[in-house]
Amino acid sequence: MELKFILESLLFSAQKPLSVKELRDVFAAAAGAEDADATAESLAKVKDSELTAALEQLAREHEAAARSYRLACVAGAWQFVSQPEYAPWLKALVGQKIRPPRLSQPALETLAIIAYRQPITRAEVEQIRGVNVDAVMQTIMERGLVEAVGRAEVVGRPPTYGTTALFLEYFGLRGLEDLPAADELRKIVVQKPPAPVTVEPGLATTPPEQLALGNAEGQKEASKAEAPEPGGSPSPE
Amino acid sequence: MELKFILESLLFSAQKPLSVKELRDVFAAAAGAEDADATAESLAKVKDSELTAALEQLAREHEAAARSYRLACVAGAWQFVSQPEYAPWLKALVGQKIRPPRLSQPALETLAIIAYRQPITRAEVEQIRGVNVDAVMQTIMERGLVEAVGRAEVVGRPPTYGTTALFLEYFGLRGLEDLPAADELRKIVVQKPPAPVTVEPGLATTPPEQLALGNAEGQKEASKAEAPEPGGSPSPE
Amino acid sequence: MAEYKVQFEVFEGPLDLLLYLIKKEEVDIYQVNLTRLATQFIEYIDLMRQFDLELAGEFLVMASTLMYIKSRELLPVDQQVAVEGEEEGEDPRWELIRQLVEYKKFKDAATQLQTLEARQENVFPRLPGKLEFESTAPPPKPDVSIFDLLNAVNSVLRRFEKRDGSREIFEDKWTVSEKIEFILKVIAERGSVRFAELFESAASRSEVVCTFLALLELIRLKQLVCVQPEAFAEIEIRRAETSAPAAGTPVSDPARNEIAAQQVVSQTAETGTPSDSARPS
Repeated sequence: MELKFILESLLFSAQKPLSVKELRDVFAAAAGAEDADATAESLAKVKDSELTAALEQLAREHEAAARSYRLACVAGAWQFVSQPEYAPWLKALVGQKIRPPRLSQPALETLAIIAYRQPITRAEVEQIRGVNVDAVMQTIMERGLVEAVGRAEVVGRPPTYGTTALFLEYFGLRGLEDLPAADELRKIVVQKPPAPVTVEPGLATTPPEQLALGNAEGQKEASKAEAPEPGGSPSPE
Repeated sequence: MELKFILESLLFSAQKPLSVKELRDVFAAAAGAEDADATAESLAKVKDSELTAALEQLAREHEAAARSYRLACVAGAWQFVSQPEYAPWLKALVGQKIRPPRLSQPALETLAIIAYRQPITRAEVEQIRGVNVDAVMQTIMERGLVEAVGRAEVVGRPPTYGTTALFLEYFGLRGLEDLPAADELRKIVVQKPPAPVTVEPGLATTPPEQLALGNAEGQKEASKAEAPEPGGSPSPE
Repeated sequence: MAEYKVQFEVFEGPLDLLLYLIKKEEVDIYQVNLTRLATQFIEYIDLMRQFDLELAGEFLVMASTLMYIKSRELLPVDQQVAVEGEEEGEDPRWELIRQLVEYKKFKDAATQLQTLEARQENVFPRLPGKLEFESTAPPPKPDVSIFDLLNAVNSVLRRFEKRDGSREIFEDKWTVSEKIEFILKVIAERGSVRFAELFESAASRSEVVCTFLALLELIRLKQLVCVQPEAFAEIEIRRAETSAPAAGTPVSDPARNEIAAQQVVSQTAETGTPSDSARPS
C-alpha cells in the first residue's frame, strides 16, 4: 500500500487540516494498535521528509486531475479544499441555517482580549469585559478559535486559554506577533487610581481603570458579588 | 461548468450523504440567489434523471481513478467514503467507528429472508428457517433494521415485514436491487427432480442423471453448498 | 461433554443440522440419500438428549418427518397408504429437499451480508469541516470588526514610532475615562468623526492607546458605532442610533447591556474599595 494513498485517505476523511507532525502521530498510533499489520508497523517511524514528499506528490496528482477540489497546504497543514468557482452551489448547500454566523461583537472582543493577553483565565477575561463570558467563550471554543492551554498557578488552578492556529487562519495572520499594536496592547497595565474614582455623570460605565486586571481569583469572587445577573441566570460554573 | 463537477463539489463539501432530491433543491436554491449567474440559472430545473446520470458517471470516474476513496450511493444518498483497506490509519485518526455489535447468525439469516422476500409474514419466515423467530425478530426490529410494513390478505391479517433504510445503510447497499444474487433469491423456483433419492446407492431406483436440475441457477447455488463446521464461528448471541 | 454442547448450539435449527450432515456426506442436496440422512439426524437428536441439551420442538418435528420418509421407503410402493389430501407429486421427500435448497440459499445470502457488515465497519465517510464562506470569499463589510480598529490604531502608532526617538516609560498622564469624555464631546459636537481625527492631537503612544481603549469601551456599551462605507475606506465613528443619549442603556441588546449597567451601579455603590481586591498584575 502506497504511503501517498494512506495520506490521501487521512486527509480526505479529516475534519480539519493536518500538519506533518499530526500525520506522523497518526502513523505512530496505527502502528501501536493491537491488530497492526506489517504495513502499519513499517510506517511507525516514517520520516517527515518522506511525508512531505508524498504530500507534495499527492498535491501534484490532484492538481493534474483538475477536479472540483484540490489538496492545499495552508499554514503548514494539509487539507482538501474545493475550488472557488463552485462557491455559488456550496453556499446554496450550506444555506442559512447551517452557515456558521459571523462572529458577534462580544465574540470578537473576547477573542481580542484572549489574543493579546494569552494565556488568560476566564475570570480575567470577565474582568476586562465586565460581563459574564461563559456563552461567548463556548462559542469561540466550539468554533475552534480558542482553546485551553494550561492552568493558572493560583488557587483552584483555573484553566487558561489561548488562541489556536485556526484563529490565525481566520484573520489571515502569520502569527501572534502580527496582531496589530501587539507591543502596546500586550503590556498595558491599566493603573490603579490613587483615590476611589466616582463615576462621571453621563457615563455609562465605570471608567476602565476600575476594571484593572489583577489576580483573577480574588477579583473574580468580588466582581461576581458586585455584578449579579439581572435576569437571575447565574453563570453555569 | 460541468454538472458532474458541481455535483462533485457539493458531495465533497456536504456534511452528510445527499439524495437526488436534496441535490435538486440545492440547484434550485443556487438559481434563486441574488447573484446567480447564467450557469446557476440554467440548472434551476435540472431533472432527476440528469442528476442520476451525472452522479453515476462521477462514481465510475472515481472508481476508475482507483484512489483511496470512492463515491458511494447508500440508501439512495450519495457520499464520498474511504476504501476499507485504509481503515487502520483512519481508526488511528478518528477513532473506532461507533457501531452496534455485529449481528448473530440467526439475525443475519432472518434479515436475508426478509430483505429478499418482503413483504413477508413472520410465519413465512419461520417456514423458511424451520425455527421459531420471535426473539430474533424482536432484536432486528429493535435495531431498526426491519419494520412492519402492512398486513397480509390472509386469515387473521398478520402483519408483514420489510427492511428499512437503516438496513441499507448498515450493509452499505444502494438499494434492495443491490443485494447479492437478488434475482435468484427473490423468486426461488426450484425445479422438481423426477424422484429424490431415498434408498442406498447401489439399490437406487433412480439413476443420478435424472436428478439433473432443469434450473441452472438452482444447481449453481446447490453446488456451492457449504454447511458450517460445528463449533466453527459460533454466533455471538 | 462441554464440546458437544458447543457443537449443538451452532445449529440454528433442524434445517441447519441437515445441511451440516449433507455437507459431511459431500454430496449435492439433490443427490443426498434421505434414508441415511434420517438415520444420522436421529442419532444426533439422541446424542443431544443424552447430554440433556434443550431440544427445540422444531428438531422433533423434523425427526418425525424424517422417520415418516424413511418408513415409507421401507414399504413396497403398492403397500403404501395414500395420505389423505396428498396429491400425487407432493412427495414429502421432495418437500424437504425444496425446503433445504431454499434455506441454503438464504444461509449463503446471510454469509454475504455478514461480509458486507464487516466491510462497512472499515468504511469511513468523508466528514468535511463546516464551510466558512466569510474567510474564503469575504463579503463587503458594512461593519468594522475589532481587528479593523486594531489595524487602524496600529498605523497611528507607527507614526509615533518615527517621532519618538527615545522610548518613554508608561506614565499616568492620560486616563481612559478622560478620553471617553473627550470622544463623547467630539461626537456630541460634530455627530461623527473620522477615526484618524481622534488621534491627530495625540502627543504620545500612551495617549493613542488610551484613546483607543476609550473608543473600544464606548463601542462595547453601544454608545458609538464604527462604519466603513466601503472596504479600505476611512473608518467613521458615530453615535449609535439605538443608544439613549446619556443613560447608557441602549436597547439593541437589552440583556447584555443590562448586565453592564447593573455592574456600573453596583460598583459605584462600592467605590470605597473598588480595587482593593485587585492586585496589579
